[in-house]
Amino acid sequence: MPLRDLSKEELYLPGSAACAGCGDGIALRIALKALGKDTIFTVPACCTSVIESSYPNTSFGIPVMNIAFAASAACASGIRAGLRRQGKETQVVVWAGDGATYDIGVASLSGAWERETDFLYICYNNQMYSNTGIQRSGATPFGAWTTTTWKGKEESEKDMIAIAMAHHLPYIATATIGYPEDLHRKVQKAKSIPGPKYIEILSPCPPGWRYDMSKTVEMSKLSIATGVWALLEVEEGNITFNGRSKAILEGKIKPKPVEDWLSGQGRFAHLFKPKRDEERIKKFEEIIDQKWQRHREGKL
Amino acid sequence: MKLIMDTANHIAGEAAKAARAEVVAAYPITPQTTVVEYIQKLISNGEFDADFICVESEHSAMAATIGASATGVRTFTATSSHGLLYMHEMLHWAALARLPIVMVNINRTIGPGWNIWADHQDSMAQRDTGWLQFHCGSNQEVFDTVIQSYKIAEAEEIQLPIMVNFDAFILSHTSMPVSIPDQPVIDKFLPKRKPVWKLDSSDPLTHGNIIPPDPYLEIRKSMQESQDKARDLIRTTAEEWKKLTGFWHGGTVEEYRAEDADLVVLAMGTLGSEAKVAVDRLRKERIKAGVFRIRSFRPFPIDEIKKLSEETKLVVVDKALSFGGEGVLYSEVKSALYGRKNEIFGWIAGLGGKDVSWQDLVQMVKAVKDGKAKPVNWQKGGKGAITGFI
Amino acid sequence: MREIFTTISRPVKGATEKTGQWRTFKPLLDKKKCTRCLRCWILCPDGAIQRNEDESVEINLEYCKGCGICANECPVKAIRMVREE
Amino acid sequence: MAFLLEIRLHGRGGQGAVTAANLLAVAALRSGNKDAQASPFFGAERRGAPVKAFARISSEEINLRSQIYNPDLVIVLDQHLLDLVDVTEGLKKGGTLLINTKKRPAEIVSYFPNTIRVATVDATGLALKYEIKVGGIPVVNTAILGAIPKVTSAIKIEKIIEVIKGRFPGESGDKNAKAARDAFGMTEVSP
Repeated sequence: MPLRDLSKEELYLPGSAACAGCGDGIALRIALKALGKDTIFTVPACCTSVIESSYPNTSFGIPVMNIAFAASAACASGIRAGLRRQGKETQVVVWAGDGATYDIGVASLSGAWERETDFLYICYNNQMYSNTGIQRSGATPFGAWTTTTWKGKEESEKDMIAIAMAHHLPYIATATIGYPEDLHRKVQKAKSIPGPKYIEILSPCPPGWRYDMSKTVEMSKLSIATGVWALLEVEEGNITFNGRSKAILEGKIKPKPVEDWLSGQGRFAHLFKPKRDEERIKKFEEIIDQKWQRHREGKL
Repeated sequence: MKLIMDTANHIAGEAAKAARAEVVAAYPITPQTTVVEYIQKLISNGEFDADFICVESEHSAMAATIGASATGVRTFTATSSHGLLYMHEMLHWAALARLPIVMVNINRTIGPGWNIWADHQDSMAQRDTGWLQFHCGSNQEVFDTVIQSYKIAEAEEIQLPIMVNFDAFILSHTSMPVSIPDQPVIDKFLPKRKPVWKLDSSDPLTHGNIIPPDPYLEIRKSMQESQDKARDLIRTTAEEWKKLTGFWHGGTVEEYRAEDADLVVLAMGTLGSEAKVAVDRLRKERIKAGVFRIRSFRPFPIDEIKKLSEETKLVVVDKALSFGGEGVLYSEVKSALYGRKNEIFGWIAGLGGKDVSWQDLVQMVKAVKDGKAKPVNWQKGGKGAITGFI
Repeated sequence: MREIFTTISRPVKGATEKTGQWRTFKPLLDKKKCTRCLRCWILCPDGAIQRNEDESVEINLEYCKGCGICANECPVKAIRMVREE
Repeated sequence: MAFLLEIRLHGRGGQGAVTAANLLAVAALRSGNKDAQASPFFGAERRGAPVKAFARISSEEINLRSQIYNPDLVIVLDQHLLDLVDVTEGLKKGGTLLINTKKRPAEIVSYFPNTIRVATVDATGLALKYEIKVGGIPVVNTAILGAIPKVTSAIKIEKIIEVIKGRFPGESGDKNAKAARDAFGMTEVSP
């Protein structure tokens, strides 16, 4: 859908408490244009719970239920049941960070998926606990500095899409804010499908990733161009890649060097300064290469 | 009105049905399981029109209940022991969100070691969550209290969740006769919930975002005011229920032969019921004893307790302990009577399901009467009833 | 409902404040260069770029936090960041 | 004079001791008693292992919530339990022991202190006769219920039959009721 056809209605209002250059803000605006007014958000503890602004004001033009860190998917099951009792078909959406999704809330998310709650779970993934001051999460990539991985994380992130796939959801997708049309389309598609849906939006974070705040969208696009992040959809268990990721998969374009992505972020600076850490840069590249090798075999 | 003979757990399910709860979310734990099974059966048979959410934990049970309640419908859940502890975070959330959820908690102790029997350690640990907490002494009271709880919780000036407690096995798995009023009588007593706030896409509001200290304190104060107002409402609601059904359980406190008593036993749940038997025996021996069975632990019936004469000696029997402090009920009673002359004695008894019989309670009262009791005493002895105390 | 009862908040523009005051640099739009592609509009994290009927855009400096994403992403470089006076 | 009857039932997991306790409590209410309680032993039950259940019947409201230590009546659903469990533990002087056995009271009474009364009925025989089985095992709880009105006037045999038919509708109820009625006729009580 061309940008001019996207809704003019702003359901995430200007003047919020988000950091300047916040990737989540972009994700929210695009997703809410696809979702529309008849939507209820459930938000666990995460950046978004701060972005809403303080009582008695909110920056959201739709109902938002804030809930404890581990509880958002279960709360969504309850909201869905309550709405169903009243014959309402309002979209129930969880909007959660990667900490709530990958870590503390994964049990309740798995439960809601298993009982086939009709809702859309959106994880805006900034690859760390940004809200609490940049700590390591299950989504933090190998090598990244955080305030709980001072020398760089020693492990890779877990594969949340594979976890979602293990629940046989009718619709799973990844997106990133640098491709707004793609993100909008995927949210719209999810909206049209009954049952549990999962969308994960890579959402760069200037203070956490340590880059200039004007480069949030650039970072997002670079994540795709380098193959660090892939745009994909999973329907009926079939994985399809789209956009630039599809071109990379099919060998139509060569991905940019992963090092371009790493070197643009202060959180990976220790891999380059004071001395180039060849071993870990190489390991990071291998992780990405292996991922694309699997993708070419039709796997995650 | 129909008379049925059934366990308190099944009766709790009947009460949820009679109250026309619309969404039930629960996770099984012994000894609560038969509540969940029974409700599922009623729903499967088409006897109970509700949506049941089978959650993967108690934390999620309360989260789902909160979500459903926030849309404006009536909700029910049930748990016990470790399940209640696992819910703890969400209990606070439900109360601060002012959601009139009614939950049955089957009082069971805490591990390790694993022990499935009754004491009050689980619910006492939720004392400060903002929930109203009632304790029942019979299966009829479980039914009546669940119905009344919805009325109280949903009152405009209250809007707080209520935990209806009863003892594991002693009630949960024990059959007793229970009269269930006809549905139109219950519907008249308990009309459809009118939510004070709700999630509705025609009225966008954000619930629970960041709140600065000043209004936060005001909101906490309003919760305390609602708890205070509930004291009267608990009594008037019980009176209204009595007019409709003939059943009376005493509002915040059930007093039994306490008016002229020199010694009053204060206890909660089934222990308060057993104490009536002890008092009858003591009266036969010309010992003027009475019972204050505390029905409402939150709000605590401070004024009712203050009505006791300063000469009355109090025998407080706790099935829970605040380690490093003292019996929880004992502390509460002492606090209520601050500045007064009453002598107050406490017993820690019945932990982990250790039986406390009327014979035990008779011994406690006699120990106080004979000046042999210490301020704080522990139940002693071997197997079950009739154990030594001093 | 009582005035302070539970944490219910209502939607308003500028819920936090007039966040335009956060800026060090402000975007300047050269309307003559603008192709009305709307990328700046959709990529502004704060919804501070208004879209007019004719698909021209205007920057709402009351709320623009000055992140500079619009300037960075404009394909025809119609926006540049200048230091606030 | 207030009347209180405290009953303990011994069986094996799966034999229906808990159901029997419930049914006898309901029959007691319908026989004109003001209050009744029935409860399982407060613990985890395992199929085949010895289990206990309890019941109280009274002409007054029952406020007792403690366990039963000194029953007036002990009912044993399986005579083999006599080797495993001290079934007369706490049984009051003058109390009654009702046992499912082919033996006659005189054969049983010698095992126990002469301060108790013994009643016997071949409930297993009746369960086999009427083919009351679950999973191939004869279920004796309804038959033995029929013996109870023989040992206490607090419960009427008509009410036992009524309650059994209410609990097990149709043909199954008829068979169980017949077993109970036969048991009522067959029960022998020691002097």
